[in-house]
Amino acid sequence: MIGTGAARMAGEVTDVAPVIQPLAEATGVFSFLWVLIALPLAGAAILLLGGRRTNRWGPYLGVFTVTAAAVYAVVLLIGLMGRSPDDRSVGQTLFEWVFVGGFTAPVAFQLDQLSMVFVLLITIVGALIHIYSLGYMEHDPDRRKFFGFLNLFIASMLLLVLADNYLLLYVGWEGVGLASYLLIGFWQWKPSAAAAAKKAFVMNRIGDVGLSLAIMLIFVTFGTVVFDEVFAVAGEASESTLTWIGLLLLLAAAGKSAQFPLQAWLLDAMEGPTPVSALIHAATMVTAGVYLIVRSNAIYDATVFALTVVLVIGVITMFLGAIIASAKDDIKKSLAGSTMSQIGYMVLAAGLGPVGYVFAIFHLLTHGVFKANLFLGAGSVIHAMNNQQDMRRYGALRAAMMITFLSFAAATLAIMGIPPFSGFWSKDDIIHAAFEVSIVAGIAGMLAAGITGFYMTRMFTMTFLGKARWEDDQHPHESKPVMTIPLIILGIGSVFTGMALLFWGDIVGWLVPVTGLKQTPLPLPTIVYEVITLVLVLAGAAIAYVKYRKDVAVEAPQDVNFLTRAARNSMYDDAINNVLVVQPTYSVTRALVGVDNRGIDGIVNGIAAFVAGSGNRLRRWQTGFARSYALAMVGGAVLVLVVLAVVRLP
Amino acid sequence: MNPENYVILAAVLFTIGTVGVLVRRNAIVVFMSIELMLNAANLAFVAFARMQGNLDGQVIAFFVMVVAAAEVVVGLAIIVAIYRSRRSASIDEPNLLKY
Amino acid sequence: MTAPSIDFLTILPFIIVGGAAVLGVLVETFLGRRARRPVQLVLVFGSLVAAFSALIWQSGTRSLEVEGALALDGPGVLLMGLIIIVAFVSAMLLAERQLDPAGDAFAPRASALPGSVEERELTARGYLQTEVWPLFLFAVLGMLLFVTSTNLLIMFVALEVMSLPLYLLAGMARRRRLLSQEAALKYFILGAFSSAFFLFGSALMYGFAGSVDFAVISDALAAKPGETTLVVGGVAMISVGLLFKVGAVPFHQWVPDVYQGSPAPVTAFMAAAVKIAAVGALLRVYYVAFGGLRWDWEPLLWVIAGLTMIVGSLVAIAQTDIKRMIAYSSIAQVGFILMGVSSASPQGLQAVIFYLIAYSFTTLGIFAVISMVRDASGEVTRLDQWAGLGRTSPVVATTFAIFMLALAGIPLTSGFIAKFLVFEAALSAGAVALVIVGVVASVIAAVFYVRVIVIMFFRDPVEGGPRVAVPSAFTTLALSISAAVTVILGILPQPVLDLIEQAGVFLR
Amino acid sequence: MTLPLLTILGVIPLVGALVLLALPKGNARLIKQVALAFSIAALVFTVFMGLQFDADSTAAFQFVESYPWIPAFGISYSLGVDGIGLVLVALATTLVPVTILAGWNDVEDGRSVKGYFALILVLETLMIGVFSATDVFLFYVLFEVMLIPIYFLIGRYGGPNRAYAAVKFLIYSLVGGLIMLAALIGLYIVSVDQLGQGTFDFASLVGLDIDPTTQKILFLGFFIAFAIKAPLWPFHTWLPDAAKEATPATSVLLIGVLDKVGTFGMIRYLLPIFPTASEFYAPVIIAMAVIGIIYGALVAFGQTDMKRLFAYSSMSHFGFIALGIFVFTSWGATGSVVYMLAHGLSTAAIFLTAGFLMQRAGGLGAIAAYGGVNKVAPVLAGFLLFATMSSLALPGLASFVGEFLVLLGTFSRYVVVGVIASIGIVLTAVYALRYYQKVATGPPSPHVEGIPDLRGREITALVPIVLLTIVLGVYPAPVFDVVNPAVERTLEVVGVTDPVPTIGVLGGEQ
Repeated sequence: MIGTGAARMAGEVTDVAPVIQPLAEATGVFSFLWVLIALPLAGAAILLLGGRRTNRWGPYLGVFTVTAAAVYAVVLLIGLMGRSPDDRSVGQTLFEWVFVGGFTAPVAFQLDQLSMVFVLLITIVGALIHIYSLGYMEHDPDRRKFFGFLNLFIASMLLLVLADNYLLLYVGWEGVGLASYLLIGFWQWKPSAAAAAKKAFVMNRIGDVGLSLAIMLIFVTFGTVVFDEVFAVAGEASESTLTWIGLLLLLAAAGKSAQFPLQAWLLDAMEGPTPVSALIHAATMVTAGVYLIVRSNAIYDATVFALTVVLVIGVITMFLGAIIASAKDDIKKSLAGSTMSQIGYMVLAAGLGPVGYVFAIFHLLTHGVFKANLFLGAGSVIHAMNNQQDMRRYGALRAAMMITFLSFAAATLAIMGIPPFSGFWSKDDIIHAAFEVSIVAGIAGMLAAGITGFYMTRMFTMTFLGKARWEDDQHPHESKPVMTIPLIILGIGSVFTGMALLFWGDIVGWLVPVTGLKQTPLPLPTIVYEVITLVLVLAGAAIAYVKYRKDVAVEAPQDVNFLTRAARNSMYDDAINNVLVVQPTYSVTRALVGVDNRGIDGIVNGIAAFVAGSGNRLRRWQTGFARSYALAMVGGAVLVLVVLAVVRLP
Repeated sequence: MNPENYVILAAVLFTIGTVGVLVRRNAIVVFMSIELMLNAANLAFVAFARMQGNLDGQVIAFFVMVVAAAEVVVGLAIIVAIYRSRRSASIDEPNLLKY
Repeated sequence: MTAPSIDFLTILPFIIVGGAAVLGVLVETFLGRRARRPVQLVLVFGSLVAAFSALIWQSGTRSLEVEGALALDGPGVLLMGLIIIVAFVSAMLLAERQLDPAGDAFAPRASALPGSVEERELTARGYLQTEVWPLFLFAVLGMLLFVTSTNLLIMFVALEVMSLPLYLLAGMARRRRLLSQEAALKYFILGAFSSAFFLFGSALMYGFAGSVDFAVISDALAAKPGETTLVVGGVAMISVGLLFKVGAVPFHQWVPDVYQGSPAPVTAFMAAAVKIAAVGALLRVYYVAFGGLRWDWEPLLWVIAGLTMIVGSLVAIAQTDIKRMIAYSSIAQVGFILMGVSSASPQGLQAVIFYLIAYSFTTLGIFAVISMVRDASGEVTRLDQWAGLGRTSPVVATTFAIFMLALAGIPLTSGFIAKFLVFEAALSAGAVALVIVGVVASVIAAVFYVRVIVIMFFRDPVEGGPRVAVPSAFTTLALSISAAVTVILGILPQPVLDLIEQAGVFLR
Repeated sequence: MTLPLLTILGVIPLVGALVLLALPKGNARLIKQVALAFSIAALVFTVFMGLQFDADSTAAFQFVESYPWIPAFGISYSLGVDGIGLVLVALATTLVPVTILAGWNDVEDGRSVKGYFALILVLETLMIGVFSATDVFLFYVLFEVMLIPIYFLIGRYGGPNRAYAAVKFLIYSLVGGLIMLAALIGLYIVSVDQLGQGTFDFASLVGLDIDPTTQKILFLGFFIAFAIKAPLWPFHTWLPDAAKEATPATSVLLIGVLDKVGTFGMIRYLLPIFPTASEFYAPVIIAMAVIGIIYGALVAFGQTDMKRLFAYSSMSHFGFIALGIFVFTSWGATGSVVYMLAHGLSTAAIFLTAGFLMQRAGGLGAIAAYGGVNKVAPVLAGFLLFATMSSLALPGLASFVGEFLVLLGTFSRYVVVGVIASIGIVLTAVYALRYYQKVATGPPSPHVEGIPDLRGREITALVPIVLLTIVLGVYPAPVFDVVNPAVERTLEVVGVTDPVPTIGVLGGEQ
């Protein structure tokens, strides 16, 4: 087994380059690859177009399509495992989509090791979230639509990870944007929800521009946008071109994955129903950026600069998110901060190049499970607390909600990276890999892990432990089985996913043909790094526990330090965007509207007024006196004479 | 005598006629000024006929006289009609049509 | 000395029209009041039909007649035919007596004081003025001569024969007689003034060439290129006379006043037929007599054409009276015609003739409609009173809109083909700047044509606004002919283009 | 002798208009049904023709017919379509029945119902003609005559300030038209000089060898007309007024189809006839287009009236279309054609949905008057959202295919321009979503309270638009099949080839 801690400890040097696997024709179990996407898409179509007729059974159909997709995904996995490790790329071309001149982009899918794990994550976690939503959205009058949107989300995400070319990926990419827009703004009668949805879409669009430009640059450079064809010749392009492509792809990833500086939408996105947050943060949307970077590894491998930028962005976001998570009192916003931070880890890992790609994906998978767990748990709490999201109003919920408490605890330990919970395996691998490349990155990873310990313990303590700080009329109770069963499953997942993937699933070996892997021995035994990390995490946890165990003010204290205040304001991201982008745009718009109305249209109307005015002035010459007419004629005669004479003179 | 002088005289008469049209108010006088212009042309025709040595110009003069006479008939009729309805022969007075 | 040989058959159209005019005078003298109108109508329509038939019968010959005084050449015959047809349609408008409850468009007795007891009495007894018919025929005769004369003298006489009756006709409106008389006075004074210029210019040309014959003048211009004073003076003053008649800027100021003051049918006749005759004469003088001087007068015509288009269009925008607006528009149209003239090429000649055909019928139609829109006091020409006409009388309003679009030069109307032809001629002659001015003027002009449509169709009808009176067959027919020509020439211009092409160029 | 299919197609709606005029005034329902029947007949006939169209043919034009019209000037009545013309004809015949259905109750206050639908049908005839004319004179005639029905549609059936808007539209257009007329005549004169016999035949004019200076002058004449029609910045200010005042159905035909004549003219006439001048002016036009994209989007963002917003958004989109044409790549040009099609559809979606909404709220145009439609009329809001997405070129919808290809074409030649134009993608999202947010989300506004949801007729009008938008977004192959050859021919005439990838798998083949 390559790439594991054991191998690293043994001081082995690993250097496996990614291979372009031959694209096998989709036959046998793979022949219905397209069904994977078609299932949730059909579900979405039926639910959204069917109207009220489907109200009664619609949600169940929504659950069914995704569950069926999950089952098929498992079948596919089995099928894929049956192939040799270097021949696990299966392609299916449906039809030519865009073909002009030398440009072609088919509607074609590619299932390989990387997309397979994403498909599994998306469909399985997605299915759990769907099931959970049956309970969570039980009383919402529009829940049919909700399931329609969820299905659309899943379909788009599957398209994103299964596309075999960048342009088709782009369709899924924006489809995810659309679905998230719909879901974040699901309660759109709330102006804040509608605004948050718009914000998410627009910030995503900024990233999309990056993707769109990247696709163009890829085509202009390589003459194709099909993954395998591009990657086959990626190394031949000039480094500057590759750097540009890499940076543009990073911009795209930053938009989708809420990385600095496009992170501002993520916290607002908490306006959506909680299952949506779970879906966005765990299984879909935000993972897309990481997918894009890892998928494009052939490009990044050839450009150190772009990789470094990826790394830096990951580190910045990792801290930003962690700090924000530490200060937010809203449970969902705090979780959102944690997502930012965890995705920061993955981007950091991806920024390490071949050293880290695998671990980025590994962490993505474990995170997918425990973050879904956390969000669904939070949703369960919120549900129980009559939509109260302020953790200062929680406390002592353990007794009331045992299942939620336990599963949340499992997920909390997982995200903190406590062994042997799943997060430990993936996060430690990232930290190790980071130290291989740069001590700074490694230390950053450790520190962020410490902060993770702090904010997760803070959240956990404020919610489940300590004293009850509930508002009146609160009678928290455990949620219904339809919600708790997914929690239980995810809770178990939070414990075991890491180990299962690493030891039983050989996630590293599985992914290496796609991503490649480089490993060099670290100067110190890996256990040293692990211990240091663990100490930091526990220290953070201890501080939080001590601080929040007992006296938590119901009103957030105002006499806090600058960092806390900044973190409460999400590091002033809105204010900064406002000053740098929004306000200038408004000003320019106002100016341009003025230019248009008074300037351009003013000129047009001015010409018209001038013409009319000239007419009126000339009209005055027509005095009505015959003698003045005669005078004009004499003047005319003179004019004629002069013109004739002038012409004749030379 | 040099026939060119007659041409110059014709030009002077024509100018006087033109100025008359421009400065006089009475329709009859304006009309007379126009007749003066026509006759200036006649004089020019006759003078040129002399210079050219053919008779065309003189014949033309006769034609013009007849035409002028016809013009007088029409012109006076109109002026008289205006005078009757407006009690004035001023050419500036009918000034309803303008701009 | 032998008597001049005259082939009377070839000049039959002139004889018929002239004879009918004289007969008309006799009818006025000898027939009883009741009988006059039918007889006059028979005379007018009969003579026009006869003259046209004679013209067609003789159209095979292309010759100079009456010792070279009249040119029955292709363009001459074509213009004569056009004048006769236009006169025929105009006569139908003049003959209308159903629109005004009191009778036709003319005062019962021109000598009666406006608003006097005498006039009221005559009106009450249903007196109709029939002297207009001989006058009308004399004017037609003058026009026919005007476009065929080949020397300045005949041209002058034709000018007067054409103009004098028109001066009178202008002053004979039944309604608003003060305006009508004012129009007559202004028209007369300024017309006479301009013909004096024409005459003096002719004298100067005679002094230069020793003859008033176009061919001789042309030869002399070729023979004596150095001579300046007489030539420039002559050309200038003759131009003044002719440009006055066509109504070019700055000799245009009579046009709006006269068009507005005259009865609508007379205005129609003037605007259509006089324009044909005057442009025809202008073409002949410039192309035949001054053909050798084209490098001199081309710039002159550019300047005049440009001024005419721009000033006409600009001032038209500011008008509130439909007749005045059409008057200014006709000035602007003259600018386009002069643009065609200025190209000094066979193409230009053809373009101008086509333009005249298109323009004259459109104009006739416009005035036919104007004569129909009335209230109790007579024609209603205030533009804002026309609001909502498209709602109350859709057919008439639509017809009028078609005329407006034709004048604006919108495709599928005769006006577009006409504009296309003159632009083409001018561009072929290299007058790029003039074409640009033409484009600008067209745009400005479109504003007020379009405004009429706005008023008629996009506004709601006004309280107590005018009605479209139900006309007799005369006006209906005239209107139908005009509309048909306007549309057909726009869609299928080729036969007419062929006709003009066959007519060829002026003989000299 | 084959049947003159294009003429028959064009005559169908014209006959419909005449039949309408003959119907009794009182029976509005019958009038509408007859109008709809004829427009659908034309659509069916178009589909029939589309099936007959041979995508692999080497002929420049198909369904060709030609009869002398004004032989004195070498003018003939010649029709024929290439792929570009075909898809635009199809766009026209598709949108007309949709607008008739959507505009069913546009005329209710005593104005002539007959007139409204007859004008729409006449317009359809002219639109079919203008996209299939192969004689430049005929094209010009139809180009100009088209103004008249639209002028009446705006001026007679529009909003309170309709007369101003109609006149502004007409005069603006006439400015362009007359300048173009001058240039057209200039072109004719060149043909006289070179061929001895003047002609307006498209193919012959393409064959002319016009000297560069003349080309540059004549090009300008045509271009200004097209730029006003399209409209490109800064010739656009007629559009907001016209769009605001016209009925939604009129706006759809005006912006969705008619204005395409401008961009159609650029690709059909400017490029092949004036190749040198096209390349000479390309930088200027590209600058105008890019300014238009950004400027239009920003100004759209600043609008308070929804129809004015759509107008500026269209202007921004026209920037994309023009951009695609003047970067001289097959991607750009094909993208432009697809974009024309897509924009026609998305214009229909956005104007009709807004129109349905406005009709329910007493005709208010101010965005601020609305809110919360989603709560009150979810189906309407759903279509509003679809229209918004179509307008912001969501992948999977037709507009995306066009937009991406245009940007790709641009980027492949002028990287910086491509990048700047791409900013438009974000700005479009900003104003489009702001519109949807203000109108459809939040608590229902007083004007929206209690409005009924869409009726069957209205849904029927919208569904074909939605379906086509999706189908063309997902499976645009039929369009590419017919458009690609036409674009290739055009670019061949101009004498440009696509940029070759720096390295790459296809590098060797090109």
